[in-house]
Amino acid sequence: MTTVMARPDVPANPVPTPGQVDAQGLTPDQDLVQLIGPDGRRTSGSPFAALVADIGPEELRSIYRDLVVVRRIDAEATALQRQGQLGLWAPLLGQEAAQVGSARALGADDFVFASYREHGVAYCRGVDPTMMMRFWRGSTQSGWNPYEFGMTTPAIVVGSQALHATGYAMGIQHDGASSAAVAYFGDGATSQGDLSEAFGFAATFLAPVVFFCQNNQWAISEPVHLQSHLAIAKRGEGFGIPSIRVDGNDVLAVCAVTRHALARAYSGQGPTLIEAVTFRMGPHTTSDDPSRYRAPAEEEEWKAKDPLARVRALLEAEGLIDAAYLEQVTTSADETARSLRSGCIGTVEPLPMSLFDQVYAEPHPLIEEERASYAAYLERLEDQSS
Amino acid sequence: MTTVMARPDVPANPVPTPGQVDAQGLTPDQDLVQLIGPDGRRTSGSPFAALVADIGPEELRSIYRDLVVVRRIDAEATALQRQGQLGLWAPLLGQEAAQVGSARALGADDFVFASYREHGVAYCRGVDPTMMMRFWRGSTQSGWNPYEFGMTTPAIVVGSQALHATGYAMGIQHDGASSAAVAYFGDGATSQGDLSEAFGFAATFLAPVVFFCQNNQWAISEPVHLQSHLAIAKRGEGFGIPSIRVDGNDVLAVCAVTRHALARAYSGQGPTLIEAVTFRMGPHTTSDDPSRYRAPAEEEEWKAKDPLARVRALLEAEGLIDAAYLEQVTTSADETARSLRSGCIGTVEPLPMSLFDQVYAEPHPLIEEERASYAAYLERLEDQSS
Amino acid sequence: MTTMALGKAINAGLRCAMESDPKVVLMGEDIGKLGGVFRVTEGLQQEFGEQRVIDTPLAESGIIGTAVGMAMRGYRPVCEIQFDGFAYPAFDQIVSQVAKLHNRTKGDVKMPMTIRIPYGGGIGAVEHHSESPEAYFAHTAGLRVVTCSNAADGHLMIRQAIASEDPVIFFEPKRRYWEKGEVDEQASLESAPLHRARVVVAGTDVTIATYGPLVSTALAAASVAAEEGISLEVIDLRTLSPIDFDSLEASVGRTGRLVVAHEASVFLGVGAEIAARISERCFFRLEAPVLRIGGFSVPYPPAKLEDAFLPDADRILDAVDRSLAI
Amino acid sequence: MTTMALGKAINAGLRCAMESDPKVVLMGEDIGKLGGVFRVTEGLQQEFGEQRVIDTPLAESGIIGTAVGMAMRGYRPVCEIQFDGFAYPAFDQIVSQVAKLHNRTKGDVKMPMTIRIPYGGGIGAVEHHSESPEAYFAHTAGLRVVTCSNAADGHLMIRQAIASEDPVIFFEPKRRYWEKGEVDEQASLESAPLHRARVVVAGTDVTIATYGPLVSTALAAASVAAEEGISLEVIDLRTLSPIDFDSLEASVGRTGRLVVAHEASVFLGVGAEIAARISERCFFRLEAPVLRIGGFSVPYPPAKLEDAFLPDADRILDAVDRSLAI
Ligand SMILES: Cc1ncc(C[n+]2csc(CCOP(=O)(O)OP(=O)(O)O)c2C)c(N)n1
Ligand SMILES: Cc1ncc(C[n+]2csc(CCOP(=O)(O)OP(=O)(O)O)c2C)c(N)n1
Ligand SMILES: [Mg+2]
Ligand SMILES: [Mg+2]
Repeated sequence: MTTVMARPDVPANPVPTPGQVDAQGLTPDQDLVQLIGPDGRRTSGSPFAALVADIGPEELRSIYRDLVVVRRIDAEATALQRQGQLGLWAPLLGQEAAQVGSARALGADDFVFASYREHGVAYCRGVDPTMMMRFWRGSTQSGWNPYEFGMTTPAIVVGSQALHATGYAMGIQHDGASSAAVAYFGDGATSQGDLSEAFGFAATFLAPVVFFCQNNQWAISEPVHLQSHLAIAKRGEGFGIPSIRVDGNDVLAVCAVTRHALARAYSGQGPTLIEAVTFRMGPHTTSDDPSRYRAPAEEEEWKAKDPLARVRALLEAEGLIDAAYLEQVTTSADETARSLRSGCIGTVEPLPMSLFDQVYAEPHPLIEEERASYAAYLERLEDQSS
Repeated sequence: MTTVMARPDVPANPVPTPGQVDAQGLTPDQDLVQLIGPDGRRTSGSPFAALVADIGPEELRSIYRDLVVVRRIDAEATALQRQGQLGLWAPLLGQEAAQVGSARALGADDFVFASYREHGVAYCRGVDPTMMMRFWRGSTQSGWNPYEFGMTTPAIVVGSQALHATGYAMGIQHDGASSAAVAYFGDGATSQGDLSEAFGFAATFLAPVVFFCQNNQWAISEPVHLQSHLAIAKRGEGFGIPSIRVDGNDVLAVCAVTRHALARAYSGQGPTLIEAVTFRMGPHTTSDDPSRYRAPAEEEEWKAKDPLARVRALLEAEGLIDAAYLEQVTTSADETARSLRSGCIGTVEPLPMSLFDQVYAEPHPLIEEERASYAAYLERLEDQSS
Repeated sequence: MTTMALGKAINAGLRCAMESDPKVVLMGEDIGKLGGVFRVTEGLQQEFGEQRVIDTPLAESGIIGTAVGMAMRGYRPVCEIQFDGFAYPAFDQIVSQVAKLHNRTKGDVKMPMTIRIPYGGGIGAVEHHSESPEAYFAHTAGLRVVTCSNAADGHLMIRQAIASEDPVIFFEPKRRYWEKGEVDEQASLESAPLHRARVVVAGTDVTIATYGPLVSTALAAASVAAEEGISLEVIDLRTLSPIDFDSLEASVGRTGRLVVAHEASVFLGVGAEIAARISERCFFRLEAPVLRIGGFSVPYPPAKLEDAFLPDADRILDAVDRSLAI
Repeated sequence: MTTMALGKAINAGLRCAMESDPKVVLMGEDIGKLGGVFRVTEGLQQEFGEQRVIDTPLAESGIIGTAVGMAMRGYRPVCEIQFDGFAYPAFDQIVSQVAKLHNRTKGDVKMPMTIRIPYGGGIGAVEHHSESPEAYFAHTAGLRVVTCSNAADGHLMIRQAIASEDPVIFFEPKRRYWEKGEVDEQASLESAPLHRARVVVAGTDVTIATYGPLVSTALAAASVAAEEGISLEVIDLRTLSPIDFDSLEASVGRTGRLVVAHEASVFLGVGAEIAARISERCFFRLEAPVLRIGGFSVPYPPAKLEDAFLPDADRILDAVDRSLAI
């Protein structure tokens, strides 16, 4: 029987390590697709610029309005949570451009598989903000009919929805349709096995799915480098999925790369991974306290990259802003906030007996038995107290 | 509320797809590390050649002997299965070089986390082939003490062992030791979420682990392209894990790249992924019938690349072979086969009451209760039949 | 009526379901060219193409997770988990997604998915190939769990499972795949309800409730008992979630005695729920406590020990004796 | 004796275990700087360093799978699963590896791992944050499953779990994290066995067996019942695998009546095993059938419905009345 050999001296690294290679390449401003400069000027050098060349003054103004409205929804929901009207809220503050930019690229027959933070995407899909509140209030596990808006309700198990998106995309493919599924997820989610399995299935079947990662730098208290030393975008490449890294705070760049990814999907070229580099400016949820784990300096740094300020600078640079427009925007935001607040407070809460509804689509004797015995119990209880 | 925008025309692909790039780069003979040419000549051009420069005539002859012995163990076990002595066997036929080449690079304090096909690795770790038979005979779920040989017993759940290897490597790191864990797995395993999670943990913690994938082209009936359109080696790069593709039928090349990977691990540089390109020349297991899913031509093609023939050609080319040596080799193989056969047939089978042994390390009342009631039952049964 | 082995009957049932509904797609490992390691999907890819019989990458969570998406798109996926022990990597998708999506969305999203799992021991397999995980799934609200024990049920129940608007975990007793029986391929989906137990042999002394692989075993025990003048009533439960307690109660009403047998560990196995509920429902009618036999609270043993581990006719008869002794 | 909230007590117990054994390492998501979302590991990374309190990537299978490797290397990992519903992605590693490795290797490989899982409802959380998955694990041979209900047990039992040579699933009733109690930080590991139930209140009419979050609820019910002249004996099971049937049997021997309560679905919940076994063991002593109350066979509901879903003192008392009415 052979025993192991002695260890020889090993000469210097004959193969490059991707970590070394990439560490150089990935300083943020180098490979990020960016279409609005920090000065608010649209850049034209990028090959992606052509993809949003059709976005003119009116659409830019409507985009800015959406960004403001979405931020307002977020602020109002945070306030409602503080007032006890919601059980929890996961703020999107800072991620408005990543969400609005990508969502506006989608077609009506595309289907969004969201995580729990995509209020901006939901808004663009036409979901009434009041519907969004229901889930966070604790009145329902959903909030709207996914088929009505082409978007799922919140997925709480991190990463689970990426497989659903991939399977839905396989269905699109089997139907011979020309639409796409879009999976939204965070930087933390990329560590989950389900994400990698989704990448694998999507690559193998060339499924028309767009993997849209909002790298907001944090997974609760864990900085992104705990999930990956490399840019998240690199992750897709090992699966054969073309990947794009985009400035997630640049609404036009996000829209452009999403259009690109969708076009690939529509035309049978398969999946694309987009990493939108952005920042969660608020807490993970209203239960979280970021001061326990991150420095104010980091928050300050990202404040300077505010996604709304960027578009506002663009609008100003292009002379598209005036008092009337700004008032319109403010009115829109105010109205949305007012309506979601009253909608939320006026929620009709589910009745106890609804516990047994829609557990199954078809009759189930155990449910019926439990429903009956619970009803009988409630009656006994009532009898006793009366 | 905004509705979705119309779909713009999309210009030609502005970003390259990794699939396209790699499809060019990865014709087998181009990027494979290879140190023994098909003519049996050692090549010296590769930067990896230096890593096995110390392997001289004696060691080459002993390597060849191992390859032959290992193949013989495999053949004998297959025969034992046909004769009903084993319940099942997973032949390694064709993968001898990948296993012996890598295993001989390991140090005594390295720890192997194997799948179920690494009989060649086990042999090199000093496991008596009779011990290997016990598992496949159905006499035990293990076969040997992992700590005695620095190698786990078969892991059946595909991919599960990669995380164990990574965790063990994290332990090595915490101990400040200079050794490595080595995870062996197949091409099919790379699709499992656990594999990707292992890549993620290993990369994040720079754990001293070597991921050794034997890409034998098949996962039962599924060809490797169902798991990945790209070379498996690419998979690691997206996680920041340097990856090497090696001719898995070239025992020296395999040894060299494994030494390289180990050296990286020992010196704190973290994980490496090795893809050893090889071929499962036999069935998946003795229960399998490859003629149902693959063409004889493919098997013929790989027969020409037989890993044993390659070393034999080398030995011949270097004049290291003579009748006495060949007889020695044959004797070694014969003796091993004889001993494993008699060891296997002579296995002392476990007694029914051993069902309750070592379920827990500490006393457990339910086990004791079941043990007692089963013993009482067996007694009643005996009483009845007597 | 055709005589068929159970495995072939499920194959024929799958073919039937695929012919009658183009939305039915099969997904799994090695189910295409190979026809599955047990050949249950044999010939189906050839017949229906690679779009409808999909060999997937080797990842169970991926299989179930993408099937969820396919179902959302209007398909009716039938997933094969190659062996019982490999259902666990998909456990999260099954219990948190498959089981909950319909309820989560108040019925907006249907989950008409079937998950086929060859289960149980007795084939001399290596580790993780002989598990009986049915209790995990039966305890999970939102799933339906059934298991066939014979060819006729294999054919009928797989079609019913696929036709169900709810997710069904379909357990196939792998060691019975080769047992033959009469199959009525024309049997309508309504010919016997999916969630009804069946009295296989009527009897008067003790009721034996079992399912899947142990039904044959119980029948053997009943024959032996009959020779000794003991009349056993054998009930094939067929459905584990819901469990058909009415049929059980009716039988225990007749016999006053119940023995439950399964391969899964007795501790918190399906027999626990049956014993609990029948002890409650038949509190004044039971003449002896409900007895349970089954797997021990140990991991499934290596092949050489499985005869000792698996409940056989002797162990059933021993329990019958103990029941009658009270 | 110190007064401490349950969460703090577990924190102190962890500290104790880490001080006394350098091989104890904590692993999990957000357990370092943040101290865990419930702050149960607060301050420990600062005290013991990043090598011993490891913030892992966001992957539960990865956490448990790497902990298996750490354990094989001689460490004693204590893994935190952030919420009950996130144990499922790690289910395969837990049931097929953690539970089986010791048996697979005939004791060569020990698996002294603790998996901490905050569980149960009552905190108004979103989906997947209020699950009671204990039956899945208790049904799995090779695991030990325990749950504390008060600060003293939190401190003692977490130390015992970590000291155990076997893997222990340690369920922490999250809604009781803030409930205070007296803790003897010097209590020796032998002061009370890990796998022993405790009679919290002695009584004569009906035994209430429960665990974790519902122990407080049962105590409240006992007080109300006492006012009505009904004497309840409340048993805190503490251990779910094994279950301390001897203590239960002794109690039922005294009262003749048993009600089991838990938050998990009644169907195949831990109560099923208790009802089955006590019905068998106390067949001639039970004056009424064992009654079970608990979660319904529905997914855990949204927060606004959890008061309706969760068993409360009224539901316990209703079961007591039903039991006494027989
Ligand atoms: C499987 C699973 N594990 C843990 C959690 C708890 N959890 C909720 S969100 C979160 C962090 C997610 O981070 P990321 O993916 O970056 O998304 P972000 O919250 O930043 O948008 C964690 C750990 C969960 N929901 N699901
Ligand atoms: C989780 C899991 N799923 C399925 C199986 C069944 N199975 C055993 S081996 C195998 C193929 C593995 O292929 P690969 O990883 O390439 O290894 P190879 O057998 O070729 O060495 C499959 C599907 C398993 N053992 N574990
Ligand atoms: Mg994040
Ligand atoms: Mg393979």
